[in-house]
Amino acid sequence: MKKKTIGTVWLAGCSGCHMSLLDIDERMLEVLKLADIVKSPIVDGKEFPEVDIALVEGAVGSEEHLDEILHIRAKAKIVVSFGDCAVSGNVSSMRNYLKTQEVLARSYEEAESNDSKQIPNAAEILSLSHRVHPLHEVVDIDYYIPGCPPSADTIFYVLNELLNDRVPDLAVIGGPKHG
Amino acid sequence: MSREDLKQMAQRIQDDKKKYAYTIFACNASGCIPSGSEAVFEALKNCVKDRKLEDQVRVVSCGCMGICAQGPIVRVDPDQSIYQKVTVENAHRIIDEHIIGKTPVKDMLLFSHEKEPLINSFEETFFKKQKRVVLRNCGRIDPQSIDDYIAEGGYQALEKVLKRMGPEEVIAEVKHSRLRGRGGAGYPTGLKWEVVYKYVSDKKFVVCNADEGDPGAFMDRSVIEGDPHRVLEGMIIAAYAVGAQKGYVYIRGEYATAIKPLETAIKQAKKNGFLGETIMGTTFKFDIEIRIGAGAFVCGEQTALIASIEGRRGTPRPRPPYPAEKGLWGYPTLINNVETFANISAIIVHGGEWFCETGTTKSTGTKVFSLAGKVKNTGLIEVPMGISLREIVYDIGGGILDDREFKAAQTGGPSGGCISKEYLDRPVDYESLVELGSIMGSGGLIVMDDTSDMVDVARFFMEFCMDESCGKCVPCRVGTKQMFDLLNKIYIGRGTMADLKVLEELAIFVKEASLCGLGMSAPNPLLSSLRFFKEDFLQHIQRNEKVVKPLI
Amino acid sequence: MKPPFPIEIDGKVIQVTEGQTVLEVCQANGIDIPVMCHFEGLPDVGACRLCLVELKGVPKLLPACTLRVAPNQVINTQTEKIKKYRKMIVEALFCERDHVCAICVANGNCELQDLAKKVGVDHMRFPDILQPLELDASHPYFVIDHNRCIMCTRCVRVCAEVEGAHNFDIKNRSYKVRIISDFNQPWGESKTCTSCGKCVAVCPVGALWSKSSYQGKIEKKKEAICDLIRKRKVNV
Amino acid sequence: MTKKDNQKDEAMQQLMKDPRFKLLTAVIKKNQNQSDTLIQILHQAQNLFGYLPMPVIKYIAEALSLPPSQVYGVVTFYNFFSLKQKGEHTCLVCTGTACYVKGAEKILAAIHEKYGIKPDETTQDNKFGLQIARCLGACGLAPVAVVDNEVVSKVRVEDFMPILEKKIGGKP
Repeated sequence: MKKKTIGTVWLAGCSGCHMSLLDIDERMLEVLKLADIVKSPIVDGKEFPEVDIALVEGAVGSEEHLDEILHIRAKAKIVVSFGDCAVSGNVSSMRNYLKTQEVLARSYEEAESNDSKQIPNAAEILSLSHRVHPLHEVVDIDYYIPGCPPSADTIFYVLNELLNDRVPDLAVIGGPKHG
Repeated sequence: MSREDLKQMAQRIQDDKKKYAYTIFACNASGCIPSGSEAVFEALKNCVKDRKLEDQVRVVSCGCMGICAQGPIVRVDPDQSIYQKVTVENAHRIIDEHIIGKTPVKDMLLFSHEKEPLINSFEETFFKKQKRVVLRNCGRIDPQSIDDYIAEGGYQALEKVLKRMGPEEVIAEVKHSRLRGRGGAGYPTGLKWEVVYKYVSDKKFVVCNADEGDPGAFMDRSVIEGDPHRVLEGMIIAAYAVGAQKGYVYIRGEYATAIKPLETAIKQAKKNGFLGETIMGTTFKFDIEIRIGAGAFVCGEQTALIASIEGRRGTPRPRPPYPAEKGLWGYPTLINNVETFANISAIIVHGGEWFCETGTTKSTGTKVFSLAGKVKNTGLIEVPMGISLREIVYDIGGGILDDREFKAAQTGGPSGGCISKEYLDRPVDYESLVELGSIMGSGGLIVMDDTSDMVDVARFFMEFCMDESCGKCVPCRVGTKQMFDLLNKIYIGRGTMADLKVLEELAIFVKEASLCGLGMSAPNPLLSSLRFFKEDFLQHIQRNEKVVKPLI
Repeated sequence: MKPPFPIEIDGKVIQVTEGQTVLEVCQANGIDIPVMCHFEGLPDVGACRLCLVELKGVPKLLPACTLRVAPNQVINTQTEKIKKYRKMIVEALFCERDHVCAICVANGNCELQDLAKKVGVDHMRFPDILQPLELDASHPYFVIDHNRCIMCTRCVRVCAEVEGAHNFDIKNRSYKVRIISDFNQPWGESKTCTSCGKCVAVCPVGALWSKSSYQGKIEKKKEAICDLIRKRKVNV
Repeated sequence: MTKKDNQKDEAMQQLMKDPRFKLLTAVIKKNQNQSDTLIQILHQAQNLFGYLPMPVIKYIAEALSLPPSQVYGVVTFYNFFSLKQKGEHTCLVCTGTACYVKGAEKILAAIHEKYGIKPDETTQDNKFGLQIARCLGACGLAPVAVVDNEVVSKVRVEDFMPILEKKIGGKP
């Protein structure tokens, strides 16, 4: 069997899902037998390349995220919505109930911990969209791994199935657990 | 009171009326009131007084004659001349020219039953294909006068039932007529009565459902406004048949113009011994109370209606148990619609066999429709079951306004569907309409022309159902909101094919998983629009084709 | 005691007695039917539609919680259609209000979360309705967060039927329905609430909790309430 | 008793001095304080007061021995009952199917443009309130509106707005 390629990315998320990915510990070696991780925030690499499997953490919360997920969808054979933010918006989407400016003001101007009392305004900083969307509202998704974060066992199960050309079924490991 | 007494009474009242050379019927139903009919009625009365004709001319404020768009309508009997758009200014001409001068006022005539002058072909069209059973007295008697009703043979059915028929015979006769519930679902009325009759209970109730909540429907109101005693008589007969002691009329709060005549009618019926302790001298007792609804479409649903009469939030509960077993305060309860009750006296008097002569095998009798929307002759009509939509729209309705193209006919209101022009020749009966994804409903019939956007229409009805959902069960509460949001998204041009798919899936889910009739039928307008007018949806979506995925 | 008679559920013949609900029969015979608005001992309302079953000869689906057994019934509880609708109901509940498991007091101890797991909802296809709602912390001991409420009305029923206080009821209709306290007042100002905490105990999700609990650490004493109702019925 | 309770009692005291209060008690008495007549009593109360002020609701709940939340739940369930005072002048636009098909939306849009209010809203000076009805049952005359209890039928936007202005005066 030809060795597969995996790419991972985080959008509007906290990187917790990636931490949980690292928690698969020594089982990472089994994954690496079957696939190379060619792009990830935890390895190096610039543009998202063509991959067999893309694990996408986080929701779509800015124009840049939108561009990125569209790009990934075009490059990846399988897109996995990875973690609650990607699956349902989760904490990232809680600002949907508020106006973007209110959120920024509370975080930067009113927050006691911020001495500058200024909303940062540099070109390289992401521009927040007024609504946060889970991934499937923006592109077609092949598989979902809910969880905040998903457990390492769940992540390994799904990866292992996909790498062995099987269809993962979360019911086998007790069903999809949100939160 | 015996049969002879009643007949004599009818004769006496008729004789009384004969002393008048003319009777002027001024329509004062809610279709004509907005056109100023109340003032016209006063003007006519004053004019008769002025000309000192009170002994010869009787001016009657009456119920709907059906031709609402041409109102205010005034009819002069015995000539049967119908005047349209009568105003306070020209009302005197009817007295001066027609009654004193003996020449009908040609330029005000809608049409005349005398062969000439036939001003237009109204007679040949609007009335020719109608058959009036329920509306027989509507516009022909003074609804505030029990004498008028008795003179037309009223309460003779009740007399027959009380004196010469047992409850089982009454039920057999109704079963024989194959009358089906006129409220929408079309459940056989006789069977319903039989079920309530068979439950043994020391208390039973009869409820008349006059919570006509469909937007675009005003049949029940017109019947109550125009001939309230007919409805009461039907209820009293039903009470006798099922063994009930107490009845309620649950009527919309918006129907102030119908509540009044109904109150008067109940008072009169009590005074004349048709309601109360010893009805018509027998041991049968029955009383009717009015309960005024407060604006909730869902209260047309039987179990919600019961909750509302009991003074609670009008939320339905799962059936079984059916109201026939456990209804008001847990007692067996018969609930029928206004029009259903209004059919009863005719069935008793003429027999079930006679009733079956009209209509189709499975849908017997007539149906009252309120014809509205983009047709020339809007108004209240009563047609034999099985008539084609084309006959209703083109013959009775006179065709589409401005001679535009017919696009759809909507029946059954928010629970029904839109029927496209391919099916104009299908008969209008319970089964055919269901086949076409619509329902008979209570009888609203709205005609749409080619300027109507069916996505907008579907959205309109979905918004209605969403607002009117009682919020109890999950599929209806959340599903109607989701479907409305999706329809809105498609309507404003941001929808995708994926949205359309989810929309269809949701529609079937809400239809099958909801608790009550409201939820089960809420997707009907959408599903029928998707079935017959998918093009309209695709057009909206294609506008969005270039955008990959929507909105950030 | 009335004589038992047989009915068929999922191909199995089961002996039942008059007066039992189909749900009771299923629960006693190890047939798993998900429930949400049902709570043992409280009057059933048939509102959540999760326990819908197919009864042969009846075109519509019926809720097992209010369906009484009758001779010759043939019932199916696990058809593809029913499974699909169960999933859709859970999806509908998730998108109706703001259900963020990660920050919820009931995380890990939530009937909605468990239900998603059980029926296999891995994502919600419908967009969030996005209705920002209030959190009422005016009561000295308890909090009600309407954002997490799924309108199962268990609290309304337990308060009215078991405690007898009838502090809670429902206002409005359609998707705008909300649990209210007295005249739509802050809970802390209620004149009828006895602070008994039964509502908190029966809440399936994290909408009602006591102020001593925090994320993922809610304590629900459902069994205690079931027990209480059972004992009372015996005494009556 | 807290300060808030006192204020509430004042509202109740105020109500008891209102001449309409006597009529309300008579209505309740006529219905023999039966809890199932709640909706009928609310109807009468709204006829008397024009809307349902909180003290009135509280009084009714007490008189019928009903739980407060249940009464409030009923009031908010039905469209007919209003917790808010309606405007001095009112305009009720029918949005039933026939009226919708014949352009009721246009009238609502015109009113919004001129007075800045949407259905169920009242202008800031409380002079003019806009409502919608699901169907007035005058479908033969669609579209229909009711301005201060007077029915205007077959309304066209261009004819209707002057009628409305005449009734309630120009821009508030």
